[in-house]
Amino acid sequence: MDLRYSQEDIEFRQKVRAWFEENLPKKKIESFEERREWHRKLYDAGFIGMGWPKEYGGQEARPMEQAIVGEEMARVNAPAGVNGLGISIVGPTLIHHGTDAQKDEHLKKLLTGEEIWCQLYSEPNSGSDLASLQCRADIDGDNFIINGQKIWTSGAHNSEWGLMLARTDRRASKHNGISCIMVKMDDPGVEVRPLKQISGSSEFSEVFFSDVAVPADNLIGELNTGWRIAQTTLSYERGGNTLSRVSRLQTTLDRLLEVAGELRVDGTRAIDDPRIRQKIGQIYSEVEVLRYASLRLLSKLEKGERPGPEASVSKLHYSELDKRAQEIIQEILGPYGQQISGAGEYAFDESDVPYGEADTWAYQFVWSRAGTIYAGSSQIQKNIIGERVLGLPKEIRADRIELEERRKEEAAADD
Amino acid sequence: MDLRYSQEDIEFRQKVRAWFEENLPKKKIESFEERREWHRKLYDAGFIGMGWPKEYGGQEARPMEQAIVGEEMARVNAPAGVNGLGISIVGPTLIHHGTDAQKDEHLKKLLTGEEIWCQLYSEPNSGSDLASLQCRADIDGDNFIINGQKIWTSGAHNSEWGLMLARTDRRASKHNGISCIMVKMDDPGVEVRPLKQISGSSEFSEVFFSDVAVPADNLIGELNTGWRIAQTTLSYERGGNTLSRVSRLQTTLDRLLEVAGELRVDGTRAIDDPRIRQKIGQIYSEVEVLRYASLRLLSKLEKGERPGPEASVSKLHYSELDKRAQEIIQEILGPYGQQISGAGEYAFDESDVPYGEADTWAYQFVWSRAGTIYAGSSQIQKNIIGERVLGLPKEIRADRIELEERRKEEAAADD
Amino acid sequence: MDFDFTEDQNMLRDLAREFLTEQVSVAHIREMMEDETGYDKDLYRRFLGLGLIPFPEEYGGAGFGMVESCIIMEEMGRIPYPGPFFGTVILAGQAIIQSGDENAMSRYLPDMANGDLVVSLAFLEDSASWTPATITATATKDGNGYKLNGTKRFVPWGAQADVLLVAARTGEASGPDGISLFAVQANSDGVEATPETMLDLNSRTATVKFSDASAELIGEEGNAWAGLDRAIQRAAVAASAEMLGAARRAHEMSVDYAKVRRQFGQVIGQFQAIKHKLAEMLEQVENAHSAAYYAAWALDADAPDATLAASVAKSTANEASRHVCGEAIQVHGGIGFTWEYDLHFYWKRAKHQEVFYGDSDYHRERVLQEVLAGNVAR
Amino acid sequence: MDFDFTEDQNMLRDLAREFLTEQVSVAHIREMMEDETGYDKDLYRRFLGLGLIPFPEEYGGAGFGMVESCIIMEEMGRIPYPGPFFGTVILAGQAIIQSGDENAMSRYLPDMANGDLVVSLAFLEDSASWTPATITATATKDGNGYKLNGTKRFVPWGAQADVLLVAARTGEASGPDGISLFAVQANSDGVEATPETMLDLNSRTATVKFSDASAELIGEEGNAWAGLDRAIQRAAVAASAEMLGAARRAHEMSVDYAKVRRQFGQVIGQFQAIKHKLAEMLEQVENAHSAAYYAAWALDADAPDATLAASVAKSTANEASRHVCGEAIQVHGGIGFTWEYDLHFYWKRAKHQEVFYGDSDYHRERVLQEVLAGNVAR
Repeated sequence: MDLRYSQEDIEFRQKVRAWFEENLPKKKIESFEERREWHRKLYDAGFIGMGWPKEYGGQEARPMEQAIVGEEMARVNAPAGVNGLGISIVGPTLIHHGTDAQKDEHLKKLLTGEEIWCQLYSEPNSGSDLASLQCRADIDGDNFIINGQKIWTSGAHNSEWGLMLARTDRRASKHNGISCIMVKMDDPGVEVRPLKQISGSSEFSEVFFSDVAVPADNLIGELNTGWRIAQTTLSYERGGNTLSRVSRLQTTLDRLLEVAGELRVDGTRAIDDPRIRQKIGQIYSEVEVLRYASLRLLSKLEKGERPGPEASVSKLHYSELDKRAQEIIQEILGPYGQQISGAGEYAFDESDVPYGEADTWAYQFVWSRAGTIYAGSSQIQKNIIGERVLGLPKEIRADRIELEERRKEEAAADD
Repeated sequence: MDLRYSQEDIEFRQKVRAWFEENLPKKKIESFEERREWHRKLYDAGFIGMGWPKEYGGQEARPMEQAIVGEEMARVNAPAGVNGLGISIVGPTLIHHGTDAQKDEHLKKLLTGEEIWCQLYSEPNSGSDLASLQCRADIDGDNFIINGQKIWTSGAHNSEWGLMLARTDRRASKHNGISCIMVKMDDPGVEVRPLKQISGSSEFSEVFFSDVAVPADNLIGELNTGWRIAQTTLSYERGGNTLSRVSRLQTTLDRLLEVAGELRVDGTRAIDDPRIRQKIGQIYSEVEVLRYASLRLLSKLEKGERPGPEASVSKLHYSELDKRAQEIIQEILGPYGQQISGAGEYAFDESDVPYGEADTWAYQFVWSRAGTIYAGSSQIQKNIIGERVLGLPKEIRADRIELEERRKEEAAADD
Repeated sequence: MDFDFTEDQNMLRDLAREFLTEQVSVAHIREMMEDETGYDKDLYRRFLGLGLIPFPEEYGGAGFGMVESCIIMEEMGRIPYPGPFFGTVILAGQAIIQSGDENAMSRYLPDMANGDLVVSLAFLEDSASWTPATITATATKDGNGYKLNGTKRFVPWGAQADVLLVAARTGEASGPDGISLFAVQANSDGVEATPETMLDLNSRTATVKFSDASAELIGEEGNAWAGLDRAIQRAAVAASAEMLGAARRAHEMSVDYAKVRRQFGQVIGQFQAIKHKLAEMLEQVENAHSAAYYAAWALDADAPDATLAASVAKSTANEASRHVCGEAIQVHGGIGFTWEYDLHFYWKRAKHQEVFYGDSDYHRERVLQEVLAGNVAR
Repeated sequence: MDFDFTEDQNMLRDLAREFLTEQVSVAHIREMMEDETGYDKDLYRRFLGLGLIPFPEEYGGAGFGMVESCIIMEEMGRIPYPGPFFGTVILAGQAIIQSGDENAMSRYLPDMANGDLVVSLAFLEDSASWTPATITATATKDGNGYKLNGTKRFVPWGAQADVLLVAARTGEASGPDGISLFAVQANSDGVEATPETMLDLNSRTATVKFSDASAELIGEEGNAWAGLDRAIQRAAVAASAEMLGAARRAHEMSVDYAKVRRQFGQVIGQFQAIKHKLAEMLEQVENAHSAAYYAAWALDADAPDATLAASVAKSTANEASRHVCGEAIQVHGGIGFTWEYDLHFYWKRAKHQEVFYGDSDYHRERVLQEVLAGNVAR
């Protein structure tokens, strides 16, 4: 047990920190094209696709190096690059399951941000139960004809391509009739409608497909193996988010401490009120524990261990923690926490990170509600922990009973 | 909406209060026989079986009168009578389902405490799932022969009789082969083993039955209808506990306030610490809400409304509240809260209720863990609320699937 | 002992619910989010036209008490209604009524009751707290009237109000003594209102700056605190009822959704994770109901534990609505996080009211003070 | 960056676990509950005989640091061990080591390491708090030694100890200055120990009254606070590990039970209500692990955030073990509430350690102090 950073890591961090000091944009990024330029700069510095194999343009960087870059970016509130899903999910899928032609065509562009990708998985009636998806891709000569709707598509309006899961065999059981297909987002019949969130912003879209013709060559892997491909997607980003999450929460807490030092309640500074001290002490402790847990995870990753279902513990931990922390921050700030404009000296967006991305207390608060829903709700994570980590038997569920009955019927028919 | 007590209720309360001032035992009750004497005194005063029909020795008292007696008893920490289960459950069962002979034989004795009863329902493998009970009563001539084990039997060692649910048809579905039988606790083959709780005390027992012969006349109602009898048991005690629960918690809080006013932490009284003030303010608020909710329930009962599944909301509320409250009390008292002996001036048992029943903070704390388990665990209450109050469909459960399959098989066999 | 509503109270609820559900459509609520004024004056007048005004009858009201106020506010929370009813009729109305100043009552209340006058109470300052020490705005005698100076924050509908009631000091520098209540015409010189955008876009507030603004005294000079405190207490209880309405509606939507939304071949309400959540939410909603209406009754009956009950009600409603509305989003999953789905209305309204008229910390402290002072029901 | 244990540390854990599971039977634990002394001296000596002593090597120890201490205490929490290991070796051991007094170390530590001497730290007084102001016992110079007066509460194994280390004032009336540490022979005149019965019958404590008892100074007069504070901090972290062990064991028992206990035709672990509880409990156990061992490492490495980490560890372990052990009872249902079933051992041990060496309020306050002082890792 030795929780010091290695000399190599310390030097790497210094290098990264120096780069950001020099290169951090001096003004706010406004357009998507400006952000693409910034991405290209990050790519040239070696901070994009860090975990990718070298032969496809990556760095084969260690998890700790990825974590350090993430942490340093969060520390200075650096703008994010583009094509996050493309690099974390689409690229690795192509590397593992794509043809040589698919790889040659897309991988480099994907990494440099020339080609932006989105992920077309979720549907209105397939939330936690993704495998029940209904969007169809019917084979018609050399094409798939796609019909249906996708939802919660992040960055759809900026994307050139989408990685889709679609049903290609409607008679097969729900997991066995799904294929993984690349779709061009400007094809006729594709319509993107931004979806407004309760924050008032539109990070996601609905995407509608009406008789969209896609070349059969756009199939990734074998027909009807899409579910397996999606489930086994191997990310090369190991640990990249672990410390940046902590770092973002720490930035929030730093600002909270400043505000609590300025805000005077009936002549006393908020920070001198024992009740408020307890609340801040509690959040601070929880964030420290998240940091320790992240270091523990990184330490495993550095040894090449792959956290499988244990990742659910981590997801549950940080998403629920964020929700608790933001509730407590709101308690401390009172009406100032809910102000979207005009909060003056107590605002979050007047923090000492002037060139990064603006934010408000209210926006952070609203978004803390999303973390326990997206990317596997807390309920789903608890199921995974219960079944795959603790070894509890699966719950009895309608779809499992149906499956069982169908199997019995098939067996009976075979007799 | 008028939350004042009626003039009638106020006068009744004065009468009750005066009676207890005069009659409260001057020294601690030590033996069971002393408690039986005290019970008889309560009975003579009209405070026992208050809700029972007059023809069986009751008062047909209003719910509010029952609640007031309960509250006044809790207020002065008066010792309880005997035969609680006999009066609340066994008596009403006999009144509704018993033969004239059974009623004549038992009802009066049961009320006066001459005949103590216990309830032989739960088994080691039938907790929340009571209907899965396995204790057998086989018909043999004019007798039932009883074999099996019961658990969580309250007061078994002091009981003359027990009301048992036993399986009389092992081929019937689990709800349809159960009968309700009266068992004499000193019959040969009945063995009572006290069960020690984590409080160190023994409020419950295990009871073992080996070839216990019970006259067939001891059957209550029809053969194999025991489950229905147990489910529809009608209590005449309406609201008797509602205010006494609140009153007990208020007594605890009164003492907590006293202790917090005496205990000096680093020169400051605990009651002056804003953090402790928040904690006490929170518990106090929660207990007040329980009081309001109890008055609301009583108001319904007074109009003759029968709270059905809504009683589950009430059970969930007070049992979970008690758990929360006791945890917070422990936080405030620190090590003093865990002292079983020698807590000196901060002890609970030195409260200003000298003739009532002694208690410790630790004992209260331990017992607060039982409320969410016994008499329908919080999980069961939430199921009941979800299904019977909110109308959500029943969950898919192994026993329901089995039942379904058996029905199908039977239907197939009938063809 | 009767915890049920009277027939008149039930009729009042039906009337309010019928009007609000029929007249305040979801489209209207969304429109008002973007609207500069933030509410529809005609609609507001028409609601007032129903006559459901908790003012004394001699001033154009229906003689309603707090129980009736809570019924109306609960119904408004179920919509939730965008407009200055709470700010004008409950908050400012109570500030005037509790001042005991009959001149002020006859001058303002009738016009507030018919909708001619939107009035608000400018109380909070920078410290955003509800204790006397908060008040640092000052008023100095000037001829027959006063000149008022100071900055008030988070004034409900402060940019839309015609008249602002302002708590300011005419005497000592802190503490309850020396606080007076004034009426200031919003369009007079030296009054500058800057709207604040809040999380709940339908709950409008403003920062109002007073620079030598002409002010008219309400009640006695230096003796306004007790009345203000009573008014804020009543606002807290009415806000509790509004939060109760929001929470109950969010819970109902969640139960309905759990009965139809299918995942893994069954409706999600069959999963214990969802079913048990919905059961816990019901318990909290029912507790908020018991607490809000007990407090309303206690205030109306001038019960010894009225102040205690008011604080119990607000802290209970704060915690219950926060939990219930938050869990409602979780039960809904992704759809609950969309702007198009109405659930966030309730969550945001409840969150808004949570921090006004005393947050939970404030009210827990006050509960303890009342208990230690012996102001309890027993 | 390596958060795993070294091979040596794993061997140490195996050794401790093997001894404790084989030698400390459930029957023994139950027997000790009724025993007057409360522990088996021979068993205690044999455990010490394994050589797993976190003292410097020159004083009979294995040179272990806090990480090793935590491994041992976690294993003890899994039993949970009834005896004075924590009180003597961790608490009193650290009090002596952190005093920096080498005479005292060579005089006491070797005998503590071989079990000849049971020593405890008498720190708490009536106010039962862990700040300097707590200390009001006084010591006055008397020839070569001191005379000690005062009453100490909740002294771990205070009625069984041979030597009591006592924090007392030789100077100022409050604050950290003027506090000195003394050694008092328990059998000397003027020392009177009265056992206290606690919720955890296997965690013995006593009230110890000193009336002109002869005392020997350890370290410098008036300068003991810093060392005492370091010792209590280390005790807090070791207690966190013990609570972690208790919580993890309670969780394991609950998972095992949920796999076999059948209700309604299925094992209860198939119900989401139980499954999700067990998942949440795991998260909390893992967090307590991360926090306890991070803090142990930080103390060993003298990291700038060591004090912060110690307080994070204790408050995290407090909340985690309270929740996990409590929920374990709920998962078990009725059987979990019986004396015969072992689950309550863990619940009570965790509850016992929760209030000592700082409760969660104390440590949250301390976290904030450290953060404001800039003593953080970044």
